[in-house]
Amino acid sequence: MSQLTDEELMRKVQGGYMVEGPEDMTEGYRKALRVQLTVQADTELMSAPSYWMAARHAPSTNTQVSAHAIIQDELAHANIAYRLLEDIGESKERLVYGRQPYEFKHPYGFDQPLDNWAELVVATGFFDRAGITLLSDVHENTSYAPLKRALVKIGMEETFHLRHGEVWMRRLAKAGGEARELVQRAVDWMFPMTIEWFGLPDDMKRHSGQLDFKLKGLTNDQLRQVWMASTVPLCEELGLDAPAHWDEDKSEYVLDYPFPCQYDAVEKHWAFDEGEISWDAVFERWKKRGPMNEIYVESVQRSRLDVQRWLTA
Amino acid sequence: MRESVYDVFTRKERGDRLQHVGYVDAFDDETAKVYAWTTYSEEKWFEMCVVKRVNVLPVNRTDGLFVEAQDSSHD
Amino acid sequence: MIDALDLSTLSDDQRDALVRLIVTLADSKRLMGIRYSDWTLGAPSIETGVSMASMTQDEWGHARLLYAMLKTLDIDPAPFEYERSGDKFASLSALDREPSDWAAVVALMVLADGALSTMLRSLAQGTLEQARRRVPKMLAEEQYHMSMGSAWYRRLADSGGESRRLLAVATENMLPGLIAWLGVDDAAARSMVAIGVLDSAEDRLALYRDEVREVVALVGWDIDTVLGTSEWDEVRGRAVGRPDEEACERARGDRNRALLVE
Amino acid sequence: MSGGRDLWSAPLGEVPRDRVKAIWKVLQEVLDPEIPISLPELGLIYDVAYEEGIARIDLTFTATACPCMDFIREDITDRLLSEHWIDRVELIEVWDPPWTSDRITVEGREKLKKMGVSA
Repeated sequence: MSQLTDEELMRKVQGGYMVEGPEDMTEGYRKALRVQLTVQADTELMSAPSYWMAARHAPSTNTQVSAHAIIQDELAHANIAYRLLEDIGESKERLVYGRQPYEFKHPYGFDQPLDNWAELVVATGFFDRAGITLLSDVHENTSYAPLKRALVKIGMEETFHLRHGEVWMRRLAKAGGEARELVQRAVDWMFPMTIEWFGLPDDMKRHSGQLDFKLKGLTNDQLRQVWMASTVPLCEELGLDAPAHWDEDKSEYVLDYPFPCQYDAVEKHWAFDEGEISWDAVFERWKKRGPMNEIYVESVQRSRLDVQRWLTA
Repeated sequence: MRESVYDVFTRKERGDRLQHVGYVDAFDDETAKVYAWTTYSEEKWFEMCVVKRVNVLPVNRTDGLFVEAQDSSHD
Repeated sequence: MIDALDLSTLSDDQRDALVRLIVTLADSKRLMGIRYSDWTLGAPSIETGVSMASMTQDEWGHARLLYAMLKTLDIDPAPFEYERSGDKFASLSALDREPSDWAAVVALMVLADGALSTMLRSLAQGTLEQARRRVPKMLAEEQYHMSMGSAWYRRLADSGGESRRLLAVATENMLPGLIAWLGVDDAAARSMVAIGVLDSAEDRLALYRDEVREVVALVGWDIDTVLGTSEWDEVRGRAVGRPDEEACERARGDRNRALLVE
Repeated sequence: MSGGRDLWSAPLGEVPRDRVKAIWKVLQEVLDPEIPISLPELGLIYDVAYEEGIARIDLTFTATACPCMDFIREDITDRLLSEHWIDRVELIEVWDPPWTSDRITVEGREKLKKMGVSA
């Protein structure tokens, strides 16, 4: 552990100092990094069961192959993030196999079922774009060198996911009929889901130290704008309705619905007409977790304990 | 399950340096090779190899991952 | 190099036998991928899961190439891939059910995937030009499956107790069907040997036995004494039985048919 | 990512005298969807032929289940069809000899050199 104070380390990293390991960190830095990496790792990990459930019924061998290529990447990315956590004193074993489902820190979107190929396609188009928006910012700005290096691989692969999402959204939208309808329905619930993913608006955000320690560079609202800047034009080009538009006067994207608002996970329906709710109500919904939380976590943990028992007997 | 850390090294193409790209946990050399090959599949590597971390000997530093690996190999 | 087979000279029976051979291989690869896929998440470590996802894709890549070989016989592969009922699937009997535990998955990797590779190796050395041109790439990709499978097989067998018992059970369940399939010597299979598409049944079996002798001995099996199952379906070229319905639905992509716009 | 689409140059103005050579040159602009290296340099293009508006490309993939197959086909076809002297693109999938990492750069560059295209 470093002898510096948090403030001294903040000044150093703002000046370009790169942290290489626990020996360079203050406790404050380690904690902030731990929180960030845990969210990153859990998000990558839980995307795998969520994508897999839909991948099993993808319409052809080729689509099942591309979905598994994405799942393979997500698992590899999760593993890399858990290994980084292990390097700073956390246990990968405990994090992956020793936690209860509600203890995972992934976004609410990955507690939802993906019911068909169109939803998987929009998930790679929207959710993975949110992931890459967050991680590109980390890659550009992070003061933690091992993470910066790891993100080169992750960035390369996530761009494949994006293209996959885009190409397939285009194909299904062009096909018309049921295919187009299913894509639009996926957009209807997944667009607001991703918007919410970026978290509290800046004027309400509690101080986490992530910006001070240069673990990221952009604020939640800025990241939301970056995501919309690529997603809204894509939807417009494909003739899909997305509830946001470019506002000339404000020179930014604005949402066409009350934000945040309530979500019915069973109906996959956002209650736009019930108006804005408090962020406390959002946190409460997140805390309860979505319908697939336990199933997804169980699917990842199911054989580790057995095999471990066998091998140590 | 007793697993060891293996560091993964790759060369992108002829003439390039061998570089460290990451690491995996595995219970033996054979599985370590498969895990490394399928985990670090972002490039079409010209060459890839794995080294058990305890076999990487630190030369000038007294802290960091490779020193820790040495310490943990004594138990 | 041996001369390539002239497909236009085949008799109807030979043609049917060749189709049977290609379809049983293609179906097996398709189902093998589904079984691997089901253990991508539930694998005993994330690294293992990553490898399972990769092997899943390999199997489906091979299935795709094998189904496409039907085109050289002027047969459209699409009905085989998307329209057959489960009782027409010609996949290995070892793949009929989802593996019940990790030991069974490991046994599949070594024994069933290994049997497919043995048959493919025979095909790659035969007179079928299409196979000689495609199969070597598949076999190169299969090397990782065998490394992974045998490392895990040894690890589970060595640790004794429950894992060794489960491995022995899975091995016992799979081997008779695999031996019958590899050693098939009915009229159709003999006609493939006669025109040089495949090695003889004895040669194929000998190769396979050499490949797995050592590992199955770890769980107390003598591969030289294992007999093939006698319940043989000559039409499909596999042991009697069929894969579970859900696996067939997934292989055909039934539930998302409306989204098939490639 | 985009198969280098953003880097594609404008179609050739006039019909080139050596069309096969021109196709190799154009293919050099098409990048692998995952890594910024051209398809010929990656060693994926085995042969090129041209006859009466039809460009025929023999190509392989790094793996039998390469998830980028679709994108590679699309990128090649779109780039070639932007040439007014190409009406149709035929892509022939080849697996013999199988691709290995030995084919990267050296083979690709050699082929380009042989065609008189500077790599």
